[in-house]
Amino acid sequence: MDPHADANDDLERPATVETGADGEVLYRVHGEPVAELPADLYIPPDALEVFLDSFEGPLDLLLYLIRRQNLDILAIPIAEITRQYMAYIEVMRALRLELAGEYLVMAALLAEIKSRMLLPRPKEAEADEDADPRMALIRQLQEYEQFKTAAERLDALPRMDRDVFAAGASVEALEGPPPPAPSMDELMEALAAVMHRASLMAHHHVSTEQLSVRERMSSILDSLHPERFTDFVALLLAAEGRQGVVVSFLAVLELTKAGLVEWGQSEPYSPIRLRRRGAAVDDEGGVPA
Amino acid sequence: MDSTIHAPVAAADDDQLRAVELAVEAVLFAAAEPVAPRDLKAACEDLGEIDQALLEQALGRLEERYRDRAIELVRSAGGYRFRVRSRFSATVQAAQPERPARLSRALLETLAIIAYRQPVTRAEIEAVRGVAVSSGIMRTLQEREWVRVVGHKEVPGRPALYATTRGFLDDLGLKRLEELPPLDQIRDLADVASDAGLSLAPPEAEEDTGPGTNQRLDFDVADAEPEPDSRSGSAHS
Amino acid sequence: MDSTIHAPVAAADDDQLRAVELAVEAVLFAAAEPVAPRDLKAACEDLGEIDQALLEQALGRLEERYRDRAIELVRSAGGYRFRVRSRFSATVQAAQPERPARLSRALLETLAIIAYRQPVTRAEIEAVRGVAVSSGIMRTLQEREWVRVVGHKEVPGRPALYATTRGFLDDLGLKRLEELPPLDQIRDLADVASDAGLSLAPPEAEEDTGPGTNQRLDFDVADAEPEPDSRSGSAHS
Repeated sequence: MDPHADANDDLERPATVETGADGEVLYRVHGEPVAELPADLYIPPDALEVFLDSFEGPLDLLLYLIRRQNLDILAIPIAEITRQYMAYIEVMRALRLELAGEYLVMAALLAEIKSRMLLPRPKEAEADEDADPRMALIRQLQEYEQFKTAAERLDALPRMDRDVFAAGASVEALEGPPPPAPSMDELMEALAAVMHRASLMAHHHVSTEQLSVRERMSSILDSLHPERFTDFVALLLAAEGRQGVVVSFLAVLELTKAGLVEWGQSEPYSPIRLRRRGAAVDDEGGVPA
Repeated sequence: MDSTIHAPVAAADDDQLRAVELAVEAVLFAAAEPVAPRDLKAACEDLGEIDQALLEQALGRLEERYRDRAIELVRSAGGYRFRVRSRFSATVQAAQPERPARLSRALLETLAIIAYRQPVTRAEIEAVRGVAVSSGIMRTLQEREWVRVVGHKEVPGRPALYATTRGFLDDLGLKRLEELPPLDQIRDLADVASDAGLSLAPPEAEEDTGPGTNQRLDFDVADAEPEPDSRSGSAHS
Repeated sequence: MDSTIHAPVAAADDDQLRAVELAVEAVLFAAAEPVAPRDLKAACEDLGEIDQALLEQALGRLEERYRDRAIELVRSAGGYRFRVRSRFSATVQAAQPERPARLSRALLETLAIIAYRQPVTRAEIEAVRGVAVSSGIMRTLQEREWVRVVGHKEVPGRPALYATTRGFLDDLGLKRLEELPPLDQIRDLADVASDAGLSLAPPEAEEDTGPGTNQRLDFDVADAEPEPDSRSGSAHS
C-alpha cells in the first residue's frame, strides 16, 4: 500500500476511473495511474463492489490470489502475492469501497513479512520453522482453507426443510390436557428478540402502521369469496363509525397492494365490489360458506 | 376375463395411479395444513394428465392403505391431510417425557410475527426470523387454533396466508388485535434487555393502549432475499 | 408345522408386536422432531414389558412397511423420525415453492468451525476466519438451534464456548458428529520443502497457539444428556 496515502488524502483527491482509448479501464489514485495493477486484475468497475462482497475477508482474498495462479500455499511467493494484494486494496480504496479493517491489517502483515524475508537469516535458526517469516501466515491460510472447504461440504449435505422434509400428521383428533397458552410477556419477549435480530440485518426496516389495519386485512380476506364479488359497503359495520370505514378502506388498499384482492365495477358509479384473487380453494363445488 | 388388448393399458394406468398415489402421499406428509385438490394435482404435474377421477382414485387407495394404521386420511374444507387416530391420544401423550410447560421460542416468535404482520406467508415469516419455520410449528399453531389460513397468495405454489384467530386473542385476554403493545415499545424493551442481558418486563397487557398507537413490522421481505445476512460477514469490522 | 403349544404364544407376541408398531407409528407421526428410543418405550408402557429387542423389532417392521412408500423411517442423533424420501423432494418443493433462504458463506464458515472445533469461543472462530463474526450470525445459529453455549472459558472476560446441538445433526440427518465429512488434512511443510528450496523441520502441533491443525471430533452427541452443560462441567466456574 502506498504509505503516503491516508484517508484524508483520499477524500481530498478522489480517485478516478477512466476508460482508455482501447476500452481498458484505468484506475487513478491521487491523480497517478495505479501502475502496479497486474494485467490480470481487470474487473469491470461496477462489478468491483460485488467482487469485494464475494470475499469473506483478507484470508479469502489471499487464498483466491494464490489459487488463481495454481500456486502452492506452502510455497507462497510473498513478493508477488503482496504486490497483487496491494493492488486490490488500492483499487478498493480508490473506488472508496468500504474496506473492513482486517484488510488493512493483512496488508501491513504482508509488508512486514516481505521485509523480513529480505533480511539475512541467522544460521542456527535455519532448521527452525520460525526462520521462515511466512510460516504463521501459511498456517493461517491452510487452516482457513480447511474450514472454507468444510463449509462448502456442510452446505452440500441434504438439509431438513431444504432438501428433505419431515413427514408428520395432524394431532387434531387427539385428546389431552389443554396446551399452555401463550402469555403476553412470553410473546413480547419473543417478538423483541426477533426485532433485535432483524435490526442486525440489512434491508429490514421497521415502519409504523395501525395494527387494526392488519387485523382487518385478515378478516376481509377471510370473508371474501374468490368467485363472487362482494360489495365494499357490505364489509363495513355501522357500529364502527367513521374510524371503522377508514380502517376497512386502508385494509382493502393494503390487500390490493399485496395483490391479494381485485376490484370490480359493473359500470361507472355502480357500487365498488371486490373479490379474493385466484380460483376457489376447492375444485369440486367450493368451500362451504 | 377381458380381452388382452386392455391389459397393457390397464398396466400403464396402474403405474400412473401408483405414481400419483405416492406423490400425493409425499405432499400430504410434508404439508403443514390440509392440501386442496388443485394443489395436489399441481404437485403431480410431471406425471401426465391428472384428472379429478384419477386423483380421487389415488386418494381412495391411500385411504385404503392406512385403514388399519395409526393414522388416517381425512378430508376437511381446506383439503386433505393425514391425522393421527384419536385412539392413540394416551400413547402420544405418554411419549412426551414432560409436557412442555412453556411454548418453544421458535413457536412464540412465529406467532408474534403472524400477529403483527398478518396476513403473512411462511416465507415472509422466515425472512423476518432469519431462520426456517418448520411445518411442525405451523401445524401446531393451527391445531391450537391460534392461527389459521385466510387465503393463498396468487403466486406459483399458492403459499398459504396466515392470520391470528379469535381464540388467540381470547387466550391472551384481548378483545382486539390492536390491544397488543405497540411495536416501538417492544423495540425499546429489546434494546434495554440486550444491553442489560435481562429478561423483559411484562408489558401491561390489561391496559388498553388505545388504537392508533400501534406499529407494524414492515420488513421488506422482497429485498431480503436470498441471504438475510450475506453482508454481515465481510462488512463488519 | 410346529407344535400347537407354541402357536398361542406366538400369536400373543404378534399382537403385542403389532400394538407396539402402531403405537410407535402414532408417536412418530405426531412428533415434530425425532423421538428418542426411551420416549418410544414410554409410549408403549401400557402394552406390557417392552424391551429393546421388541422395540427394534417393531421399528424394523415399520421400516419394512414403508419400504415402497413415499416416506421412510430414519434414525439421526435425536432418535427416529419419518421423512419424505429424497426422490420425492422435487414433488414436495413443487407444492411448497417458497424455499428457505440460502445460508451465507459467513454463516456456513462459522458453523463449520464450531462443528469441527467445539467447544470454541467467538475469538477463536474469528482467528480462523480472519474477520469479525457478526452478532447476527451467532444469534441466527442459536435461534436455529444448531449452536448453543455450553460453558465459559476460564480466561479474562469468561467468553462463551459454543458447540453444535443435536438439532444440528438431526437437520443434516446425522447420528454423530463423526459422520460429518472429514476435514481435509493440512499438508506438511516437509512435503514441499525441497520444491521450495527450503530446509524446514516438519511443523508439530503447537500446544499454545490454540486451535491446532488436528481435527477434534470427540463428541458423541447421540449419547449426550439433555442437560446443555453436561460436557462443560470442568469449564464452569
